[in-house]
Amino acid sequence: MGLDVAWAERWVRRTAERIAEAKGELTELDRQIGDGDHGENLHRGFQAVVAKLDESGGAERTEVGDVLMVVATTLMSKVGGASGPLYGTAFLRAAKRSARREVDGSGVVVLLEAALEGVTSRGKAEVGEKTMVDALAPAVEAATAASDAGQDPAGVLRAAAEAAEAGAEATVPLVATKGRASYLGERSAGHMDPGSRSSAIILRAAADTAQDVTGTTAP
Amino acid sequence: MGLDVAWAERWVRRTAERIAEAKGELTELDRQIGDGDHGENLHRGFQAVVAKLDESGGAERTEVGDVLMVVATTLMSKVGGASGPLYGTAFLRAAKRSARREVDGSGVVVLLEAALEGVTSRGKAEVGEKTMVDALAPAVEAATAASDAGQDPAGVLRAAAEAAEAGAEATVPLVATKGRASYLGERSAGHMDPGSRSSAIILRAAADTAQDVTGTTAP
Amino acid sequence: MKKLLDDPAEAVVDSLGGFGLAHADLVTVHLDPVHVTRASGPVPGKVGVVSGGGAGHEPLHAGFVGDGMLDAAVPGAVFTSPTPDQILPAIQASDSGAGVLTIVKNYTGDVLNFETAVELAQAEGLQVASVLVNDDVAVEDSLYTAGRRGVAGTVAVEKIAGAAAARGDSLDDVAAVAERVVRGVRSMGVALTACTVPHVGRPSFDLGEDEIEIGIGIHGEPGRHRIPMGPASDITRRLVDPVADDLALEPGERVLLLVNGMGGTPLSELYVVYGRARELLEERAVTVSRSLVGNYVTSLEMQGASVTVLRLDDELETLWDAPVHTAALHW
Amino acid sequence: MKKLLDDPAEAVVDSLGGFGLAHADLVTVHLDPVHVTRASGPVPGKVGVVSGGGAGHEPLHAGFVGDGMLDAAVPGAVFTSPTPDQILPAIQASDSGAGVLTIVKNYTGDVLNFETAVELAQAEGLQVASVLVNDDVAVEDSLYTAGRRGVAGTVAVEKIAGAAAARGDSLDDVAAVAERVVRGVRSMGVALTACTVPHVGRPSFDLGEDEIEIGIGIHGEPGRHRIPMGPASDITRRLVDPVADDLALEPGERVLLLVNGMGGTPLSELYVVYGRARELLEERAVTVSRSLVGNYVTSLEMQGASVTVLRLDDELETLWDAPVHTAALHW
Ligand SMILES: Nc1ncnc2c1ncn2[C@@H]1O[C@H](COP(=O)(O)OP(=O)(O)O)[C@@H](O)[C@H]1O
Ligand SMILES: Nc1ncnc2c1ncn2[C@@H]1O[C@H](COP(=O)(O)OP(=O)(O)O)[C@@H](O)[C@H]1O
Ligand SMILES: [Mg+2]
Ligand SMILES: [Mg+2]
Ligand SMILES: [Mg+2]
Ligand SMILES: [Mg+2]
Repeated sequence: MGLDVAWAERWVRRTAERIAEAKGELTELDRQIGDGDHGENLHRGFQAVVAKLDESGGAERTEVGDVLMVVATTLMSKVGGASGPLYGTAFLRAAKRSARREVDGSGVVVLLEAALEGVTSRGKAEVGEKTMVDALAPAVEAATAASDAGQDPAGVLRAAAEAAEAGAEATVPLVATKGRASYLGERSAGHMDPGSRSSAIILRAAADTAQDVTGTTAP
Repeated sequence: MGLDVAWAERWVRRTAERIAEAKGELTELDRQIGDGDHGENLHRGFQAVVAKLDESGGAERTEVGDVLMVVATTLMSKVGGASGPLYGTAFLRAAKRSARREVDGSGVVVLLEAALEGVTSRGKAEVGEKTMVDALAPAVEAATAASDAGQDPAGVLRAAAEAAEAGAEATVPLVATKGRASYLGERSAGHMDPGSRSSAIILRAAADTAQDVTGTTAP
Repeated sequence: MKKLLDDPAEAVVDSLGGFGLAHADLVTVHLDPVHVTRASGPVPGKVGVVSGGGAGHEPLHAGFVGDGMLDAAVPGAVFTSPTPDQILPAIQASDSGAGVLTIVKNYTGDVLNFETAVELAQAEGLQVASVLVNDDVAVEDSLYTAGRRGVAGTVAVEKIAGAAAARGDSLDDVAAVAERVVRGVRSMGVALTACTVPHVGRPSFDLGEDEIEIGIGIHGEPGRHRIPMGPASDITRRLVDPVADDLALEPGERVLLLVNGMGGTPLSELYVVYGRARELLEERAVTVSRSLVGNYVTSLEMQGASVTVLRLDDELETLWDAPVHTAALHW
Repeated sequence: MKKLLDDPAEAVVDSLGGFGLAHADLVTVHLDPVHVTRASGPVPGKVGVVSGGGAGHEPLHAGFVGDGMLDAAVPGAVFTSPTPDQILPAIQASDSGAGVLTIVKNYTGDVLNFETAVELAQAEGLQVASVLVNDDVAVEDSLYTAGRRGVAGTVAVEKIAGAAAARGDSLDDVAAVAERVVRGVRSMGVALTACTVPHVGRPSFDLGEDEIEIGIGIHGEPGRHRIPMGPASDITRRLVDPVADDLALEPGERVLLLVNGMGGTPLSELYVVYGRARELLEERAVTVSRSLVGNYVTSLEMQGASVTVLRLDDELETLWDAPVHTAALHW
């Protein structure tokens, strides 16, 4: 069973809730090696996304990409900072690659690949530079493997979320060479990158809502 | 036995030492109900007095008033704040009334009266307004009584010092109506006035040096 | 205590040294005794305007030496009024024959030391007048205090007296307009944190994490009362109301509104207070026709602000608008 | 956390509201989306100059909007770069047909958001050039960082680019002189205390009572290393030496020396640092021919300072001296 526009909207609303819960955690991570605004930035952005979804009603949105486009433009205009344009571009590219009514397992992979490509094309970060790329790149890899193994969309997203969470954890020992944390040099080691953590949260919300929607039980 | 210029110089040097020791205490008192500079102000002033005495040598000073005049002009030009002109005028008036080689018991009273009159003529404070007047006025009274009772200069000064110390203690419950502490209104009660405390220190130094010089033993 | 200083005992002189180098076109810094004069010397025929007081309130007063404001400033030790031997040469250097006005904040120490200096200058044959600034409504002007203190309203007195002198007014006229400013200006301040005098090394008072002091002066002395921290709107009301009430502002009047930082509060917060204060004045149908927002009369690194209101009329507006060219005020 | 604010989430807007009222003669504050333009609109034939970045650095950037400096400023949330939908109208409002220069501090967020806005403006047919300020020598400009940060040197870039635009230079020429300032300006900062972002409510880093951070940025981020507190002379040397070395200053050169406060340090201390910095430059036989001392590029209420040195020549001196008429810089 594929993922449709209803899933996309539930995903985004769930993300807004999860970011609201994690606001303090993200802020604290960013306080350690950045400027302490990542939680507030994303919270402001996703609250605005929810408001936009509420006010426009769902009638005119029929494709998964329609929802992701609202996310893209709203994050772009409400978040600011580094994460605003990066997530904005990620959702923009993902929206363009999901202009369809249903997304299956390999469609999820295409969507995630587009998102990752959006982030790297704007931010020029590679794996290992202690950024959200360190969550998103392994997520794409794991999603590809899960899809190749014939998993359904919920399974593919679960694999992606797990890999993103592991990827975020794995940023702890890294020395940042992109973004604000790079200013700290060696002192950036020993802390998790806030953007990799928020990426994992977003993907976990995607997996959880996919499971709710498709009724698949965890393996 | 009367008090001469040597006593005056020892008194002033002893005062400088005592003020140096009490600097922190005076500063703390002034921090409570003023602006926290009284210790530093007087320390700066009396260090300058000692420097002035050192540099000019004692040869040209023959009368008690000569030493007190050095104190007056130096305090006036080095202390600033409220206490600079007040103590400056006190020593100036005292200097003028002690233009002699020896000061006996009643001469001490004259000297102290002149000092008090200097303070009140400049500062317009009366007893009970929580200022140095609350130390100096009882000191003059006690000195007068001791002199009338036939005490020697050291005895007269000891009476003055004791009364000044008691007077300083007695400022604790008062509500200030002159000087910076008056800005606090009722909140000035419960703290000793720093100027009354420094007055007591100066008079105690006078009594102690008088005793050293005249060899009188405490009663 | 962490301060960008070398020897705390030399803080005032070290700071003045840097100030003199940075503004050599405007001022000359003299170190023995300490005072600051205009680099260009007294202006022939112009009344001299001199002020001074304890250091720690920078840019007051040295930052206001220059065309259209002060001819000389006399800084004492931190929070300690200067001595007559400093004030006298400042008066002398500012006299071009037309006389000198001294502007003194109403503190016992400043009053006594300036009084002595003025007497000495007069004894030399100089014409000297004095005006006492006492704008702080936190202190009642009664028999039971040393009188209201001089705080941020001093900037208005110095600016306007300086402008009157610059346009060629006589000593009597400069003194009269300065008196008029004093009668029309009131201030009230709040502290969020205490400040630390360098040679003391500890905060001037102890304030809880959720407390503020209302009615503070500019010497780190505690205020009139302590209240729990609240939103800027509430705090601003506690500053504006007593000021406006004391001035008995009537609907239709116009005023200068000065929101002054105590030294450690960011400019962004001062503008929040300014916006609130302006609303409150407008609720009284009072027009804010002139404004100044910034750190002008500070208390070292204290966090907090004060609100100053000056009743304006055409003449005072003209004098306020007149050109001024100093380190801290410039238009 | 004690701040003179109402709702922390509205801090930027509340502060801009007050700012707009206090300086209505100079600026117009727009709230949807947030940006600040010159009250008088674009000057016909003049290149527009626009800058922006996170709030919390006041008076940067809005305090520099006015004759001879910026045509518009775009403040983001505190320490967060503004978004393209804010930047675009600021660019549009500054264009009189002669094109617009955007001055961007080198942070990933600012770069990405300005890039997008500039693309959008160019798509509308506007001529837009950009210059990236990266004066902070605390950060190495290498493959292993996001490049040097833009800090207090931004004031010099904005002043001089604004002056070049005001004298009628073409967009290419304004961009070229701005680039020349960027190449010749370097800064280094120190924090004595952290700052507290309003919506965070806790200090941005934890610093012991006897420790300071050397090589801080202007966003409350920790510095390059932590050292014990010391006298101003030692601290100043740690700021001046890397700046002068990085610029490879030669004996006989002349420079602008800017000592910038981080927001919570009293002016008196900044002048102490200025005096020491000047001595150190003079030891290198470098002449300080222009100076600026004050709080210009701040980090909320942080205590600390930065030293900025700009290599000068006749043209840059002339442009620096050119009249400027803004809320925060005025001559
Ligand atoms: N060049 C980059 N490429 C990818 N991600 C980046 C890059 N720069 C920063 N990031 C991500 O952005 C996060 C910080 O976002 P945020 O705090 O919202 O913005 P800012 O750094 O402007 O304050 C970092 O944790 C990191 O994951
Ligand atoms: N009008 C006055 N008459 C007598 N003594 C006064 C008067 N005003 C202040 N004092 C004394 O001066 C003391 C404060 O001196 P000091 O701290 O050196 O000066 P300042 O108050 O200017 O900081 C007070 O404790 C008080 O005893
Ligand atoms: Mg951040
Ligand atoms: Mg005192
Ligand atoms: Mg004092
Ligand atoms: Mg940020």
